[in-house]
Amino acid sequence: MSALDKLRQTMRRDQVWNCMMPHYTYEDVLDTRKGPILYLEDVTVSFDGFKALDALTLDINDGELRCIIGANGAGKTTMMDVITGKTRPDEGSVYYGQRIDLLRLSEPEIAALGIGRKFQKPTVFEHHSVLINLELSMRMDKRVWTTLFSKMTGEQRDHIDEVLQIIGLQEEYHNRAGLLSHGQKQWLEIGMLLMQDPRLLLVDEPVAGMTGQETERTAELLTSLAGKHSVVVVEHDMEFVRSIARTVTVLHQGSVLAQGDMDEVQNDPRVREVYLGS
Amino acid sequence: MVKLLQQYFQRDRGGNSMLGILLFISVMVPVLNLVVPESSVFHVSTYTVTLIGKYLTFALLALAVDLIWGYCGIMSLGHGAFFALGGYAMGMYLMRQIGDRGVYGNPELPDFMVFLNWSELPWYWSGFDMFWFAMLMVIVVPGLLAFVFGWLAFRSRVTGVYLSIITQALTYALMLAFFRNEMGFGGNNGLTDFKDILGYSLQSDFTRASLFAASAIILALAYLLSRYIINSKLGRVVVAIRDAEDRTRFIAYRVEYYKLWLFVVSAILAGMAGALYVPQVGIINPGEFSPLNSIELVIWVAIGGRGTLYGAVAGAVLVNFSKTWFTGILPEGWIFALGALFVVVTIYLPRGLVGIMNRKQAAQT
Amino acid sequence: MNMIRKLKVVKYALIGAALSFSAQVQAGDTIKVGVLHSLSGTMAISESTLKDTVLMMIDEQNKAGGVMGKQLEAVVVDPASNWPLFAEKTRELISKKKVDVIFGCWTSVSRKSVLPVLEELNGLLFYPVQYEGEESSKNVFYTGAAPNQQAIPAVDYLMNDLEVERWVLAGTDYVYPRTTNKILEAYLKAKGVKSKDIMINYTPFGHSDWQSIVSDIKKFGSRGKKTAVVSTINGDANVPFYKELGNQGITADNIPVVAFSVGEEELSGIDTKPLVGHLAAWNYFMSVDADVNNEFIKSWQKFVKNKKRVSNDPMEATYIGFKMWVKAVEKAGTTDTDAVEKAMIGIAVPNLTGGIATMMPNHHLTKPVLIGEIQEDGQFEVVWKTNGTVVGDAWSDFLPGSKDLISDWRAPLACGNYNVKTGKCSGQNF
Amino acid sequence: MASGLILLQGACAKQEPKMNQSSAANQISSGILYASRALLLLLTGLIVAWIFTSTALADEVGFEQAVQQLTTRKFRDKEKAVKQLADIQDKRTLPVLQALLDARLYYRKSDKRVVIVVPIDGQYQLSDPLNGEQLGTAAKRQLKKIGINNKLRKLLKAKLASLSLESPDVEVRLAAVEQMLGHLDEAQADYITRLAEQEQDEDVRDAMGSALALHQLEHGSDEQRLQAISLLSGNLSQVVNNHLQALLEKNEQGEFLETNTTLRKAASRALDLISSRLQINSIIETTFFGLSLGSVLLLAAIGLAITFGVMGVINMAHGELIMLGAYTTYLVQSAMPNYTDLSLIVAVPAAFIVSGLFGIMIERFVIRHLYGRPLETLLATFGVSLILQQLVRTVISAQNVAVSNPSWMSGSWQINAALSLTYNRLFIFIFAMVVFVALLLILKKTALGLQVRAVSQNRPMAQAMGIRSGWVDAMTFGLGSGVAGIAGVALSQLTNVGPNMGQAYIIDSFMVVVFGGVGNLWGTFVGALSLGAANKFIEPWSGAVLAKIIVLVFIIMFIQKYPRGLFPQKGRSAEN
Repeated sequence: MSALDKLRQTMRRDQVWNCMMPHYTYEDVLDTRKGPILYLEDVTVSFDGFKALDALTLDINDGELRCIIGANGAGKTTMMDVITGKTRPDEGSVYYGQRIDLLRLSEPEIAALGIGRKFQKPTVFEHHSVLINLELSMRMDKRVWTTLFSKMTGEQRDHIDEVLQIIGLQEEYHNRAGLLSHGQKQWLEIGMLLMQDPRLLLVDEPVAGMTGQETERTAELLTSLAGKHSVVVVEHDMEFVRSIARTVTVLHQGSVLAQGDMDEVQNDPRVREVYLGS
Repeated sequence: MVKLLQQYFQRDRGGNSMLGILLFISVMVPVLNLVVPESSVFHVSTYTVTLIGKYLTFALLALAVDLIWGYCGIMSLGHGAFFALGGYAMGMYLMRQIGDRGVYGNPELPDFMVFLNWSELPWYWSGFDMFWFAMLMVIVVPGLLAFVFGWLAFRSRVTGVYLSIITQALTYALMLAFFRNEMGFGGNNGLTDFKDILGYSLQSDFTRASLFAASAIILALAYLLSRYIINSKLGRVVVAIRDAEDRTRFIAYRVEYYKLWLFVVSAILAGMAGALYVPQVGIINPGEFSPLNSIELVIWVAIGGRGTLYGAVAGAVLVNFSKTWFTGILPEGWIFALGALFVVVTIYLPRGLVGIMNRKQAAQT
Repeated sequence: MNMIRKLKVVKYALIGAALSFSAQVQAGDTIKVGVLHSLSGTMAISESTLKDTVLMMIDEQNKAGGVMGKQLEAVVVDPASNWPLFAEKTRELISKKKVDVIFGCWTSVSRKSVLPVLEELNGLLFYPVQYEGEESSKNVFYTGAAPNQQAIPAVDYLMNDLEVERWVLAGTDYVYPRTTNKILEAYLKAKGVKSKDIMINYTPFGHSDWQSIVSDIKKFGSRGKKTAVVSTINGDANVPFYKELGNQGITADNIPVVAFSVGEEELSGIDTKPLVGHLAAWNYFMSVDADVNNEFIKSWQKFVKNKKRVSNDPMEATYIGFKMWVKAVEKAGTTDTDAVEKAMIGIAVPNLTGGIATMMPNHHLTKPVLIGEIQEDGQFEVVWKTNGTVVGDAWSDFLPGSKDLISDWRAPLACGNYNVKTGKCSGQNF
Repeated sequence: MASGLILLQGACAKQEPKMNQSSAANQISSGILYASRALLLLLTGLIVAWIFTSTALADEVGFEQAVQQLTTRKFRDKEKAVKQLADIQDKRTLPVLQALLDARLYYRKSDKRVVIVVPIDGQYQLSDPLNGEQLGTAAKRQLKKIGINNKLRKLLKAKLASLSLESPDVEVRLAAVEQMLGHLDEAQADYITRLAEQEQDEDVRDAMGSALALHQLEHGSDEQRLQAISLLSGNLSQVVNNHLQALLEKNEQGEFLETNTTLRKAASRALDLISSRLQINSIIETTFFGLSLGSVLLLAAIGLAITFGVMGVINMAHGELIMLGAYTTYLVQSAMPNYTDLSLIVAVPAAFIVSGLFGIMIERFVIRHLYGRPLETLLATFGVSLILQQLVRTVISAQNVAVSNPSWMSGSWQINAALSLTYNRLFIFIFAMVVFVALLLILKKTALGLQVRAVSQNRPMAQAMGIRSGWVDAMTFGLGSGVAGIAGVALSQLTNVGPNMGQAYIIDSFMVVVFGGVGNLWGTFVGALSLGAANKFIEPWSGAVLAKIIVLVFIIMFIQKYPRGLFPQKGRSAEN
């Protein structure tokens, strides 16, 4: 983009400059009365000419549990990157509720609006105890000076205990997160998302590397979250997807190939062709 | 919770005893230097006082580096720049204190300006005749530079090696700039030939002992401050950033502000170290900006043990003490020893000397 | 064994070591001579030679029976090209090692760093390198050249013998070139040279890319008037500078370069073929044919066990300084700083070029000024020499700040920077 | 006078009486010479062939005496002798003067006989300048060199030039004419006019034309001068420029010294043309300077681009590997002192091997333990760099060593009168390009390159595929280090070879790699050349120091804007 274009963009009269936008939390402005909590339209992302997302259009309803499947390189993780502000799309728009344009916000701002993300590879603060991991994730004023002087209140401690209960790590709360098993780390990470009181949870491959039992528990956990939160799950494990999914979206080469319930999708000829090569 | 606090206390037993030692020497060394007669075996010579005083300022500098490197994972190869800027601010005050006792007897201009035919004091020298202003600048100048630099770098997410290299570029550029005589900071010779501080002669043993005590006390205070920071929730966020920056960002922390805050605090500590260093060694010159110095001080921290505050302090004192010692006994070969030390510690002691002891401690309990 | 105890051990060891310093008893049967030259770091290239020179002189003196019947003992320390370390090591030498005299320093900044310590502890330093002047301390004897013993005679030579009309003053950006060039500029202007015929250029330490500057010099020098370059370029930057000169076709006969910091030792690191005919101004050249010099070179090469090792001007300055100190100690009958300092003034010893060097009341020497042309073998051939010797001037007459200052350490004046106009003596620490 | 006496001190004192005798003889001989010169002037031309033969007898005596007079210690007398020799126009003059200029003219201490020497195996082969007779060999100490100073050197060059106008070698003739440009006397002008008519070579003829035009500009009629100006218009020679400029000079009252307005106008037009051409030249020159600096940066950085960019190792000892390469050059040169021209070519592979082996050693003993901890490799290799520096100081010497330039890398390529490019820079530029292309090919086309890229992208996967990653690491590091060694060979031609030399390049190299984008050789290439050029274009108006600071600040700002350099690696994999 040339400098002149940039200037023009800056001076457009139909926009408000970022610095003049009000600082909002999601209770104030998140407007889901018309249905979707998340709305992606024509989102395109390319890396060196390779289109990771190609005019992707997708919406997620408030309180829904959505599963997204697709082969490697279908654009699942990139989509999450776009929603959470890590990657800026070349084109398209992403709206959170009716009014919030996510493309204008940074990752912490998006997170503060109640969009939580679990990474593909479980990422927790390994040098901290489980307790501190959860404490740090708690929804609160996260400005530097307040953080410096902040002390945990009893109420907050209760909230942590609550989440510990949900993720089943009551016994482990004092241990260093680095010492947890793989599955426990996954749960801890989900717990960290829950500490933020999110409206929308983006969960990337939650059961990768889990035992059958762990998988089952995770499925329970996620289904119990739906309703209160909107949950988007990206997963390869078809059994797992079947066990939790109501609506499934299939991504292929950066755009939606098919969408519907599990059976519909599995019987879709295009999906079969992509997955089975026949 | 209580258990946690206890744990933190236990974990910092090294730090507590270090504070004890600091307090002890801040009283005893001046006493042994000033009160005990020179003939006594307990007399501490002025040479030793300034030597240990210098180590203490280096220790403060190492503490500053450890704060950002050990806890936040920001490896600054330009911390020498903040140290030097603090030193220059102090040096400018001391320079103005000379007054008309310079060799040319000019009451207004420092000697180097007189022989370069400067007719008046440059604007940025004004105010430095006042101690409070100079002290303010010791904090403001490094802090401001760190703020501007950090704001740009952290906002655009320059991390890891890239950050290290551009901090190196920063101090290198400053070194070249301060070498220029047109800058008005004395060029290669820097600032020297100081006479007194707050009206006390810098050459008197009393002033030296006081500066020594000030260094020890400020180091102790800085240690307490750093410990407060790292034990606060902010400290935990900072460690979280070090271990998983993206995760921290996705739980709604503005990582760049945290980094920036800590970077500025660290730069201010480094600046204070510089300000204490200059009156004790008697000279500040652009050599302090040299990128090699900054690398070396990162190595002090590595040797002591990063991520433990007293480790950084111990590393700085130990490396500098062994330098003093080796240059005496092995004038031609000490660089081999130093180089080998760096290699061996980095490879085999990733947690530094403190790491060995902790390991032993862990084995015992 | 826990960490804390170990740390404590280190701390106590430190304090213990510190305490033991004072307990050291001074040995009475030797005279200690401090040697303060960098043995590592950037300045080791130049300074390690001077360390060896002092050691050789001490060795010879001891073989000849020492001083006042006592043997001399060298105390060598390494300030590692680190300027604050120079001050620290000086303090160590004087207060801990109890040396009676120090031979040392090379750069101006190291001398400036050492100066307050010397004055505080009343030590004695012999400084052997040509420098920018503008200093005269009670505790320092300057055995190298002041600007009027090197720069000004060289310019006179270029002006009178080579009829140079246009001048390039090129230097490294630090205090010696700055001051020297200031003095030369004032001097040239006083001689009627116009500003447009003077080009001044400064480069950083270790500058290695000289293309643009040499090309500018070439253009500056092709305006039909005879042009010369007066170079105060420091050590490391000289090799690429001369290489670029040679390659861009600037030879000594069209634009001669006269250097004040390039001596035999520096030339031994350069391929001198393209440089033949370029000039240097010093007070000593290895090629000077004098008995005392030949003898000196012989014993030097024997001492370092290298038949090819060269000698240079700072070595001669060290030699003179050492001989003078020995003579002054014997005259004073003690190594006490004040007594030796008084005895120093007026001491005369032979220099290595066949003349006599006398210590003047301003702590500077009388020196002959020689101009030499670089030869293919890395030596200089003397092409010009002052009649007699020149007295070193601590305060230049060509700088506005210092033209009213004089230095005379004899009673009753006893002042290093006495302002003849105001009648005041400033800048003394005692 | 004084300078002569200095040299006479001490050992030479014995010769003084003899000297006096010979200077008495000189006075007589110069009397004769003056007479003969007066005779020559009486007869119309100086350099006409038949005069030459007719005065041959008088000259024979003069020539011998003039040659003998060169042995005097007084430069003023030597000068006289050289002038005499040049005036005599004997065919033996040229070799004598040339030998004097080349410092090959000696005299025997025993009998003061002047000889021309050719050094062979530490001995000197002597020949008589008077009759070319071979006089056998002699040791150095039996001879005394006839020294010259700058004034004499200049005189010799001028005299040699006028004597070389008829040389069969075009280059020599051209150089001769250029040497004489601007200071012809009447006789020389006539001489050149005649030579110009017979001159076959166009360049020489043009040069002669310019020289004559310039002569006419000084001495001709207004008509001739105007013609001369039009001929000289656009000529880039600085001498011409100066002469034209002189036409426009004013005196102190502000009046033109040159009264003829037409001439002044013509001159100013000619100067305009010249200055516009000079401008173009100076842009070309600056670009060359920039590219040359860039190629040095490229050489220094490209090894780092491999070790740092491909392997992620921050090698602070990179500069010392460059230094080892330079020292290898020195050692190779010392091993073959008589083949300076060849030694550099031998040094390239030698330096590659030496630095490469050191690199492999560093990798095996140090870096191997530190993979995945890039910032720690920085600390360890910093220790290595200290050790290597001190090693060189201890083993070789703390002093710089002399590396000589081979003849084919000395001097410059004269494109026109105002533009010349130095050969060493030119060769180093070409060399840098060759090294770059070779590396590119190695990484793109060879099996090693494939494995390197595989390991750098995904180590565990590469291992699973059966690539011995340890071996690949060692080889890659060896390659990067070897290239640093090669850079050292090139740098030894430009700058100091000493223990500290590596430090001068390490920071710049890192800047180049980071600016260009880690892991991208093309980035390093573009980065190096553009930073070099930027530096050189800024330098004229800011000075060298400020230029460097500006470039550094620019890099800092650039990295803020583009944290991954000019050519970042894109995509998800780059994020980790």
